[in-house]
Amino acid sequence: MKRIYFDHSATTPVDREAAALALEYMTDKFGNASSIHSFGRESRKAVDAAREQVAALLGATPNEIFFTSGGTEGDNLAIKGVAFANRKKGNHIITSAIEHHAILHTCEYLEKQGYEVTYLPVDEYGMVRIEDLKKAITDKTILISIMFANNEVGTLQPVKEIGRIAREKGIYFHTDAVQAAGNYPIDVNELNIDLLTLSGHKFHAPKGIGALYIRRGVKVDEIQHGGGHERNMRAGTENVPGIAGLGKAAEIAKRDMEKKTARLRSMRDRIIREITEKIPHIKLNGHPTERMPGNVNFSFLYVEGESLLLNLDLKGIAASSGSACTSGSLDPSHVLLAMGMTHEVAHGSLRVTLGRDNTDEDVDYFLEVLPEIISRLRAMSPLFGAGGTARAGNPCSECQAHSH
Amino acid sequence: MKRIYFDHSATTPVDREAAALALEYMTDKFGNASSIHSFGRESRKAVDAAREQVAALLGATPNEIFFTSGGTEGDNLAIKGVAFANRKKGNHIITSAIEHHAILHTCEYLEKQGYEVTYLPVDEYGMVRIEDLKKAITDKTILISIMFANNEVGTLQPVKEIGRIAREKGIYFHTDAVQAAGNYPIDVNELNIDLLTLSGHKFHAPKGIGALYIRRGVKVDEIQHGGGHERNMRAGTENVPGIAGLGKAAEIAKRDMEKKTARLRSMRDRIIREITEKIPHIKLNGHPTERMPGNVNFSFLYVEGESLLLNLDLKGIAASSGSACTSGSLDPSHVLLAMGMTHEVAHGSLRVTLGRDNTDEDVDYFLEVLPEIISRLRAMSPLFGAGGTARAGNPCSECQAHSH
Amino acid sequence: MYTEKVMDHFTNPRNVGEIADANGIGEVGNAKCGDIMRIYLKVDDKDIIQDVKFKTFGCGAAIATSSMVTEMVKGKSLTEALEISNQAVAEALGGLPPVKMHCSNLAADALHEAIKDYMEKKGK
Amino acid sequence: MYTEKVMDHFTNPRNVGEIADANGIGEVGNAKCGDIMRIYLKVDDKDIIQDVKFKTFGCGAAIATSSMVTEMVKGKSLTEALEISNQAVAEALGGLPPVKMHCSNLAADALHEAIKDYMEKKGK
Ligand SMILES: Cc1ncc(COP(=O)(O)O)c(C=O)c1O
Ligand SMILES: Cc1ncc(COP(=O)(O)O)c(C=O)c1O
Repeated sequence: MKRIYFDHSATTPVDREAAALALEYMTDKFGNASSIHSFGRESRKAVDAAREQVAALLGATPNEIFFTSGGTEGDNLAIKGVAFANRKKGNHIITSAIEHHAILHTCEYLEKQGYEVTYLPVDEYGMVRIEDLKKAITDKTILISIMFANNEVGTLQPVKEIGRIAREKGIYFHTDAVQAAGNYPIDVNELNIDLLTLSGHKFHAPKGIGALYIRRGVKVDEIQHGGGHERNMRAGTENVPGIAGLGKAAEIAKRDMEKKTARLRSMRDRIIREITEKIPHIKLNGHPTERMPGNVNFSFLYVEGESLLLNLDLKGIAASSGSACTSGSLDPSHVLLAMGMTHEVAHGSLRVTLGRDNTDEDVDYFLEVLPEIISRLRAMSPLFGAGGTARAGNPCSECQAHSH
Repeated sequence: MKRIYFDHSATTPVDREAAALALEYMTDKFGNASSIHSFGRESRKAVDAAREQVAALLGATPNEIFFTSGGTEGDNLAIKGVAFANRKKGNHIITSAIEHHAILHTCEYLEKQGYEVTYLPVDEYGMVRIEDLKKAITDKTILISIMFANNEVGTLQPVKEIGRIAREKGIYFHTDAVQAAGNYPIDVNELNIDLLTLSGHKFHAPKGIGALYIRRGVKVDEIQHGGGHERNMRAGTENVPGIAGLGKAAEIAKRDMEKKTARLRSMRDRIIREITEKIPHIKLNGHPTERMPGNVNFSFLYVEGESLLLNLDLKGIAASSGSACTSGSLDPSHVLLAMGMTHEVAHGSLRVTLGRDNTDEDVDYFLEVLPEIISRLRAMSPLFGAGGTARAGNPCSECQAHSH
Repeated sequence: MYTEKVMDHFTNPRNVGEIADANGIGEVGNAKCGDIMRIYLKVDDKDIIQDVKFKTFGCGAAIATSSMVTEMVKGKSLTEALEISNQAVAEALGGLPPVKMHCSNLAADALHEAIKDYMEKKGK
Repeated sequence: MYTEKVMDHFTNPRNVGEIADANGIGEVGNAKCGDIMRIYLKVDDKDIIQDVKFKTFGCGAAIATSSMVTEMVKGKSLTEALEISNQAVAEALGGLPPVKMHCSNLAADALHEAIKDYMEKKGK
């Protein structure tokens, strides 16, 4: 069976060229970039080249790029690194309720260490309100961390405006751009970004590699201690194959940015339009226009997300959902809930995230099988049609006690 | 020119099979292991299989293995994780003066957080004395962290005895086995090890992947916050290609352990013997017998390490040195100094670390060119022969002010 | 993650639907949790389950356990049916992922609710 | 990391050795730091450097700068020689890695020490 991959926000296949480069630096050119002999020097060269390629993707300079093991580490380093290094200036951090867990759980950790964190709410489209941000700023605020684009609903945040305000107030601005980097044009200077997290595997580089952009002059403490790599910002033998792959993927992403975003946007809009026409009792999640080019997110009422995913999977289509069942947690997506959605509707969400290898035929096929699956699941649903919820007897409250 | 790689303690080439597997999980089987669709499930399967392979290498069970981004992260997680999770029990950590910076700098960080750290001295062979360890233990001691084998001089520590003492006293025992794992037989149960760090790139797995063994029941706090991966011990999208490669390399290492260590040991002993015969004014660094099978480390008096390395490199031979010049720092190896060596002698150290692809011909060639290089450098050295140190005029003290 | 048997019941669920003249209906779960199961019973005078159908909103495990429990009780007496536990349903499916054991494995509870409903209606 | 010119001087250092009847000897650095340079001068009555040799214990940069400085001063007057700075030596080599600029780039200092020694001996 042909398999169609519609889950590019979860991860992406590594670009063939980037993978070939990674392979080369695993086998033939395998030196430790810190070694002074020829094996080491050829690795160092690859690291330097990649640093330039990643810098170019963001409009930064190479010495502002620090390689990490991925988005989660980048987020941890940005938040903890700024918090620890600037403790004397203040202890207040502003972020949003719809950040990735790499930000949220890091902030919760810092709360236990005596920091204060404001989690800004979002509107029904998943967007932070500038007014809320302005009100949240105090003279103790040292960091504003707002994601560039949300991973579930794709909503683009008003990053430029946030950057402007942060700059005005002399507060560092970090953005988790794990979804956006390589998939959406970004210029850190134009947008007043001081720190930016990116992760390779979201734009056709290998897993296990990422980078943190740190504007020159921004004070950040290292959080992983050891051999002084990455100019003392991130200890650990450089992952040269990953770094080389990341550099190549960044180069390709920059080169193809315009073409790719235009193509995905048109596929995305077609899917949104046709689902809206074909299937009743639905809700588009996220912002109607200010969203990632490849992100489609709908809630299908009366349907639960995991069973929808499994049915799609049986048809060869890979997608994702904000349903609790798919995450191994009890609650559905905190993002959908923060947008004001009920649990019921959140459980029935379906996220389709398109990538450069997807074709119109993939979309045809998806639009053919989806309505049928939804109908079948609704026919099976006690929530749909006549019934409504009948008598109680609800042992589910017990569930809340379990933690996974 | 043929290139000979004698720097396997710095890093190793990725095994062809492991690299092929990594490539496969970058391109064809690229799913996110957390996804429930078929792409995700095939990645999850690879992660599970690798966890078993790594566990088998150490005599552990799969649920005691946690994947990390490498040795440095593993060391950070072990030390900080145990320190933070057991703060109520005590605040004292015992380690040694010859640990890797990933341990030492992490301990120094903890000292700033109110922990107390004892850095055990070592004898002239680089070995910790059991008596010193026993004396250092207090009722506040929560962790003993002593490396399995030293990365510079190859000395094997009395791990089993340390483990026994730690177990007796109810103190956790961590060992940084980054050099030993995959290159020396290890059984965590036989040796009473509670936590063990390993790093893939030291035994023919890719860079950027490693693992921490945590004995079931040992309390460790997570230090990288986020999506709850690795059973809440290490957040971040699993580096599936790296993990699959690590698993395969672990399997191969286990399979070939006996044969490989025997071969390296005999090459090592030949090099030590012939250098001792051929070159005067030398000193073998490290333990004469209790050392890693592939480690040779000599100091060549009156010669500086970097220029020795560069001369070898010009002949196609890649090795390393404890000279300050090769590390970008002002001081030579803290390991050699802790063993009681003078700066002068430490600057003249040469480390040759053998690997499975090295041949007897490589050794022949090395033994042919080395004496000639040493002679040439000594002829150029103001320390050698007649002269001795003449008049002063020593602007070098200024140097101490620079930090690199 | 799911066994073949679970996937079989998920893909081809048995006894989906409603029974117009059901004399016992039971429902457990709620939409907040993401799982709701409703079981319809048609029980005869001899307390034998003549027909059983279900409607379920929930994940793969929820649908498969619902389907399985209906297969297990059809033609059984109420006494026998009352002895079927959630655990037994999971076992009949060849096991469920640990994370699903507590949250989505409620089909036997729904069955028992339906039997209780039947008994209450009969005034027993 | 090193330029071609550095590697050339490192591989084929010019003027290595001692001058038996040197009338100026200068040494800088110490073994603790890992760099020692000693310069031997043969200066004639007109204060022209007729011959210069060096001995160096140190890294690639230390050897290359030693070699370079001897090339730069041979045949020069002492006044000219005193104008040569460590910076100028590094530049003549096409630059040095930043980390080496301060620690191993001492050859001009050694030269100046040797000139000082010559002057002292001559009682100037
Ligand atoms: C918005 C966002 N931030 C952070 C992360 C974490 O990145 P990584 O998976 O590379 O650790 C992800 C993806 O998982 C993400 O989508
Ligand atoms: C003994 C020892 N510990 C820790 C490390 C750090 O491991 P990694 O390079 O994988 O971060 C190394 C090697 O660099 C090592 O030799």
